[in-house]
Amino acid sequence: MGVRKSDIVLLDDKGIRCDGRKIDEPRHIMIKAGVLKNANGSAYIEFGENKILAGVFGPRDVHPKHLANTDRGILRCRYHMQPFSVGERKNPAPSRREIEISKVIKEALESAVMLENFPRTVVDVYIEVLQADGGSRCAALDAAAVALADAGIPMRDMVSACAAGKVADTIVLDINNEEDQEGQADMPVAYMPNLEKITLVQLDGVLTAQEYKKCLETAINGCKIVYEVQKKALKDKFFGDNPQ
Amino acid sequence: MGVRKSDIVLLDDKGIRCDGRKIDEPRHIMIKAGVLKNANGSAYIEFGENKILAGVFGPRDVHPKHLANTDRGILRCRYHMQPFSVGERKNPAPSRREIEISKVIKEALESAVMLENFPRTVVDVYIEVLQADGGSRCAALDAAAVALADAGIPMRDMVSACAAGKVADTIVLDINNEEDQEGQADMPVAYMPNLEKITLVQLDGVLTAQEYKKCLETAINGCKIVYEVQKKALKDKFFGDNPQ
Amino acid sequence: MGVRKSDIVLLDDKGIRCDGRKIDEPRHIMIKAGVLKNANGSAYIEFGENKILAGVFGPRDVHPKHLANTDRGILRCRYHMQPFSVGERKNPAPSRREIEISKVIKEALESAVMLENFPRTVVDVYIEVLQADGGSRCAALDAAAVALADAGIPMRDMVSACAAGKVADTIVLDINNEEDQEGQADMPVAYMPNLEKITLVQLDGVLTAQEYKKCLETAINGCKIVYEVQKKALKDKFFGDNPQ
Amino acid sequence: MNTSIIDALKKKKILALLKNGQRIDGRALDELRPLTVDTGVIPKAEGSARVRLGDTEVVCGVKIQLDKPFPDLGDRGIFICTAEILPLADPNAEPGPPNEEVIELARVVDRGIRESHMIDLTKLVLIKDKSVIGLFVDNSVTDYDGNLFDACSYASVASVLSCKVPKWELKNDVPTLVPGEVSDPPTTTIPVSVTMGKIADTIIVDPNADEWKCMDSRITITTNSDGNICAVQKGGEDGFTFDQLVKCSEISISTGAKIREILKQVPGGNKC
Amino acid sequence: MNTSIIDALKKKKILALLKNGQRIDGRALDELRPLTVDTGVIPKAEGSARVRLGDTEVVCGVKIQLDKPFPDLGDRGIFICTAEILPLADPNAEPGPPNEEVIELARVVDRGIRESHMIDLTKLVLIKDKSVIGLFVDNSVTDYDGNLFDACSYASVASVLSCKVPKWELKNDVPTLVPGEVSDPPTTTIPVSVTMGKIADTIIVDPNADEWKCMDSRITITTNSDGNICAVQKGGEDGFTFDQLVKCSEISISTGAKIREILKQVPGGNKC
Amino acid sequence: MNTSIIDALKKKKILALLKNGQRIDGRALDELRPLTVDTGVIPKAEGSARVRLGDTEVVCGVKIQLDKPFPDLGDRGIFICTAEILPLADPNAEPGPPNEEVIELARVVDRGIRESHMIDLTKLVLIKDKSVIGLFVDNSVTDYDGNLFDACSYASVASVLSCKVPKWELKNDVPTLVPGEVSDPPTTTIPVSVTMGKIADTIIVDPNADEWKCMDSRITITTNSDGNICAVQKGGEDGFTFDQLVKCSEISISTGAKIREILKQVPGGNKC
Repeated sequence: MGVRKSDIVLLDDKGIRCDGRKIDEPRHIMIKAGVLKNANGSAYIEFGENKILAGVFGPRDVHPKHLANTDRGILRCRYHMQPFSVGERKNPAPSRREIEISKVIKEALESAVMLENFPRTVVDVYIEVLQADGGSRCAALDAAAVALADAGIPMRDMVSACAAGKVADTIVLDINNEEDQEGQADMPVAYMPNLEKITLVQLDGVLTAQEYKKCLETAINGCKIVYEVQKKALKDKFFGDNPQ
Repeated sequence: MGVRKSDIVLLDDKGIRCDGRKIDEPRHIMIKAGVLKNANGSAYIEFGENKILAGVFGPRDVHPKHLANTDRGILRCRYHMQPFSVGERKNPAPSRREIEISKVIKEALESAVMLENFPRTVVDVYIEVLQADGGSRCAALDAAAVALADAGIPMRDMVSACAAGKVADTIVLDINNEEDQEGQADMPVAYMPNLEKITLVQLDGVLTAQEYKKCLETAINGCKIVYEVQKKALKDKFFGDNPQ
Repeated sequence: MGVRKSDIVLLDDKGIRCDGRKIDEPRHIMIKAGVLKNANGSAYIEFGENKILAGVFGPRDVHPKHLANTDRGILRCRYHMQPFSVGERKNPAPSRREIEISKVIKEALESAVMLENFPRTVVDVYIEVLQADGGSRCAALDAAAVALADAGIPMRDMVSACAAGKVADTIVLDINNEEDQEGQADMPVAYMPNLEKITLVQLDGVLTAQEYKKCLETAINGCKIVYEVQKKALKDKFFGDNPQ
Repeated sequence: MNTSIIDALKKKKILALLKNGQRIDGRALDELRPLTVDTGVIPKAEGSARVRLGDTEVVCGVKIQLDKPFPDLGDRGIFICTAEILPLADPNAEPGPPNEEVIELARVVDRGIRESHMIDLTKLVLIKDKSVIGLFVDNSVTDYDGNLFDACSYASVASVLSCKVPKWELKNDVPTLVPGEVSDPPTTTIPVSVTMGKIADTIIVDPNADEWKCMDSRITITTNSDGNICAVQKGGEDGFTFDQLVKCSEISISTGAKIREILKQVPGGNKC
Repeated sequence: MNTSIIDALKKKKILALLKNGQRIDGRALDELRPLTVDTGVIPKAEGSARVRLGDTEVVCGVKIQLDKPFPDLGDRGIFICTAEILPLADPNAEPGPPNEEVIELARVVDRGIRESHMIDLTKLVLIKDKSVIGLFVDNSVTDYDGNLFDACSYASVASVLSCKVPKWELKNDVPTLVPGEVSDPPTTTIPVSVTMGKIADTIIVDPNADEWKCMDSRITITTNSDGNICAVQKGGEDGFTFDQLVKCSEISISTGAKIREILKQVPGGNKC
Repeated sequence: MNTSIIDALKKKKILALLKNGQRIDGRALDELRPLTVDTGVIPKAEGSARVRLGDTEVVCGVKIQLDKPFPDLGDRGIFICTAEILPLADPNAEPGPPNEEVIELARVVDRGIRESHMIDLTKLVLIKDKSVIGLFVDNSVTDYDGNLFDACSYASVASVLSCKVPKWELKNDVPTLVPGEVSDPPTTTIPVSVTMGKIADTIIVDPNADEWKCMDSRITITTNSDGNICAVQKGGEDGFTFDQLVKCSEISISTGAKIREILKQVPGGNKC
């Protein structure tokens, strides 16, 4: 966090952030479920400038077979950025960062999916970042959870993700790219809103013990806002008139 | 095509090309069958400055087994250039160009080989370019087809390959390296001379609809010339006194 | 050998080498057996500035299974250098040099291990160079042989390794890093001291036929010195009071 | 197993219909599926497009960066076109390095644009032999229903036509970005690829996924704005007769002209 | 088979003990295993340490070299931290490229140090945008008994604290090594990671290998010398409640302070 | 299965014959198979050779290019020798990255030449520390019948002896190719490797493929034009006695001298 400094006013004296948002206000979020024909379930999210597609296949047979588990299904997850999704063209081979994010997203979703219902099978979650902005792992998770539900995979709870952070010595919700570059801390959080469990939390940057608590609380509030958008996306898909 | 320009006269006013050939004249072609001891069939071709070795193994068991087809045999093909075969030393790992050429050569040979006669097996065609010149994929195909016949693999027809192209606004047979660098179009063609079918055709460079037809016809004529050389190579091997 | 020249006096007029040793004197050697908890057998060696750890697993099941041999066990060996073990940070991926050394070490140990006693299994020998100095392959072998014995693997004989070389026109025992850089020849040798068989010998640098014999004899004498240190390490482990 | 039985039944039906000149989705033999082209879908990329061709969907982005020229080609900029089938596009796609099919796809799309001289690369040189502008055109297939050659080709062409080239100025011989200033790409023609399949000696345009599985062979012919042919790629196991190849070239010229009208609607498309 | 039966029995025992607040090796819930830190174990490296945490052992070496800065970060040196589980450390470890677990391990250890700003990278610049000093911190796990996050973190911190930075001088604008001259690294704080496992809603500190296999989830929280939190990484399948996460942060602050006293004993450790 | 029964029978026969000092192909124990060396077979390469050693065949090419020197070796040119077993050479060869056998093969061939100081690399420097001439010697095995060490070694030596080094001149401190001008390579000696196998304590020279499979161990000893030993590599599972190693060195010196006469016939071979 905070390796680059510039003249941007991250928070003005009226509590307004560099992109016009209030301290506890997330960026614009739009989710659409069922956007792909081949995937068993899918979702597209725009979260700030993030544009992310998630597709789910399964439960299906595991290849190679030795990875299968006789007691329960397994979840696999791939978070992947398109070459054109970032400022400098990205090499399409998965980076160490993408491999780590794939792993934490998988672990954030695992306890929500009722894997015990379909032993010996796999559910594959493929996340493709078309355009990246601050908070892409949370946005990716939000789309992936909706895609799982869209695929009809039995779930214990939704998983909703949103980051909070510290900017100009203040805890704020959902930090954007500029705030990430020049801010003091970024804490992505994933939350099961009904089971009230945090399934992903990371932190980069320095927080006091008090700020840490505040940051967690702020992020959880953000997750609850996201949850409403996720529910709406699924309702629109299954009950709404949803001309594509 | 045509990215480099120089002072070479590609076609003089008597219709003679930069290497002294006439418009419809191929370069020197020499093919020898049965040149390797280990391979089940083999051939060596010199086609202009191309020097290419082809070796065939099979029909034999498929590894890994899941690639086998219960209905028919499969054909695999590898076109590979030696590090010393070109001007600048080539990395020995297969390039994307080599992978694509391997694929189009395989597809040019597949319908000639009676794969339905040996289900569950594979025929491996290995092509090694010792020295590369213009038209190496056609020369490679010519050697590979002779090597298949030398291996005694049942074939519906020979496959004969030769390119035509456009140089100095004229359609000519079998363009060489200089003509490839500075010419206007290159069209490699593979042809089954008895079944009268074109099993490979590619084009780089711009042709009118009329020129396209003319180019195809010219290339097919070249394939027929190559066919005679292929037949002679096999005759020399099986009936001739052929002191190596 | 001998690509760099400097002002170092490799051998003074009293027959003393650049690090104070006599012609037939090895560097300081210390071996400790049983230093790892997870490995079935292990050893740590300091040989000059070399610091090397060896760990052995097995006999155990072979993965992948098609590598198993129904007649006898197989031995696998990996010689690997830590990134920080040499002057310039080393890429942790195995280099071609490491792959070759792994192979010659494996072949130096194979005839000492009674592989016929445990068909279908594998013994894995992992060697990790923590700090490298001249003669690291011999030191690695010495540790690996002790680790095999520590694992209780039945052995026909110990394997003891030491290099000899040519420095300032003289055959000397156990050449160090400076002597390797500026000397005239380096000959690593591995020896089964009771069976009197040489199981590894390599040579870089020029020797006359006489020097070659002398060099072999000198190295074998070194191996016998090493053998005593290896025996002591195993005795200390199994019989000694050996407070770690 | 089930899949292959369904496949066999579907193939039988496709063949039966084709005997009467009919296709499984009701199209005429030389009829393209509905084609929609949206540009500017990735605002952070210098150019972008989403193309739907029936149920095949591709997102393409152009990144434009400073680069060194290739050796011996110091007097022209760089154009590189890639393609990837994302694993969410197809239950059979696997994450990982591209297989030979995907490599061929990328190279054919690249060559169709390159050989048409669509982009005048000599206009992308900042310092000869040292510093040039590179256009990196990456196609990501997001939904698969056959004929990726054409879908990726149209997406690439639309992305290039509509891209904006940043401006670099030489300051003390160092190329330096001039923020905010952009220009149109140096485009000269609109290449249009038309892919045809051959099933039991019938030629069909724009095969969908079901037809793709049944094809004996295929051919992709690319034409430029003059109606000339600038690239050909034959694929598949079976051969073509000479007459079939002539017929395919005629279909490509006529169908390509119609598709070119759609691509001309794209920002920057009316120039060529 | 046998292994998994033994594992199941061991898990049963661990769970039964934890119900009474007891651990399988007799430790208190928030008690670290014995920690020993030896530095200078690899004299040829610019810094090094061997750390034993219970039966987990890590050797870490720091190599310090001239390098080019990352683009856009031309005003700071380079710090890269890696981790590898050597195949002799664990019967289940495989030689070869790192899997996702090892990649996460390396990245978490790296971030804990990076985000604490332990090393003032701005002090490692020789020529802005061109030439900087790089610290390459490589962790090699030599014996495995769980909780590699903390063992590698302590080894890295001890290696960096005790390393000596060679001196480069500019001669005709070329950075040139000054043999024999070294300086202390520009360290500012001592980050300490504390990894906690959650088994059946009980939080335990520093899980050993047996406990690691039984954990429902885990969290690594790193604090700096001010007692502030500078990095967090949650792992494992299950979630945490808000209260559990607050409790974990308190444990990390208090336990981290004790561990920091051990690390301060390292040469160079008293500075921070 | 069948293969291994045939192999077992053949091994039995080879062992029985060797008891009487006879070999399966009728050679004497220290007799090389027929060796033919043709140079200039790849005219586009700066040097090349095709070597047949019995039914083993290797094609070798030398490419000579400008390159940067290795760090710390700025006062000498570059020599790199590789080897590859082409998949058409052997039904058991697999395309793909080299396995440990092929890596050893390439490194042993490289070392034999390098350690003999055959090429005076100090004569290949254009600008110290910056620009040197590199010789890249690539061996491609086209037919396999055992003893690739010697076949590749002879092919490499013949290619190097007969190669022509292009001329580069410094123009404004930039190395620039002078077209048409070439010179002989700076060779000083002719290294000759002799590979011997040990089967049931009998030493045989130049083992063919059948003998190769039966060997208990092998040794490759390379000598230079002075008859001195410049490289040794022992391989295979079994050990050698001291006396066997001395005997092998004597065989290598005497047999190597004969082979050197053949290599001297190569263009450029009479110089050394």
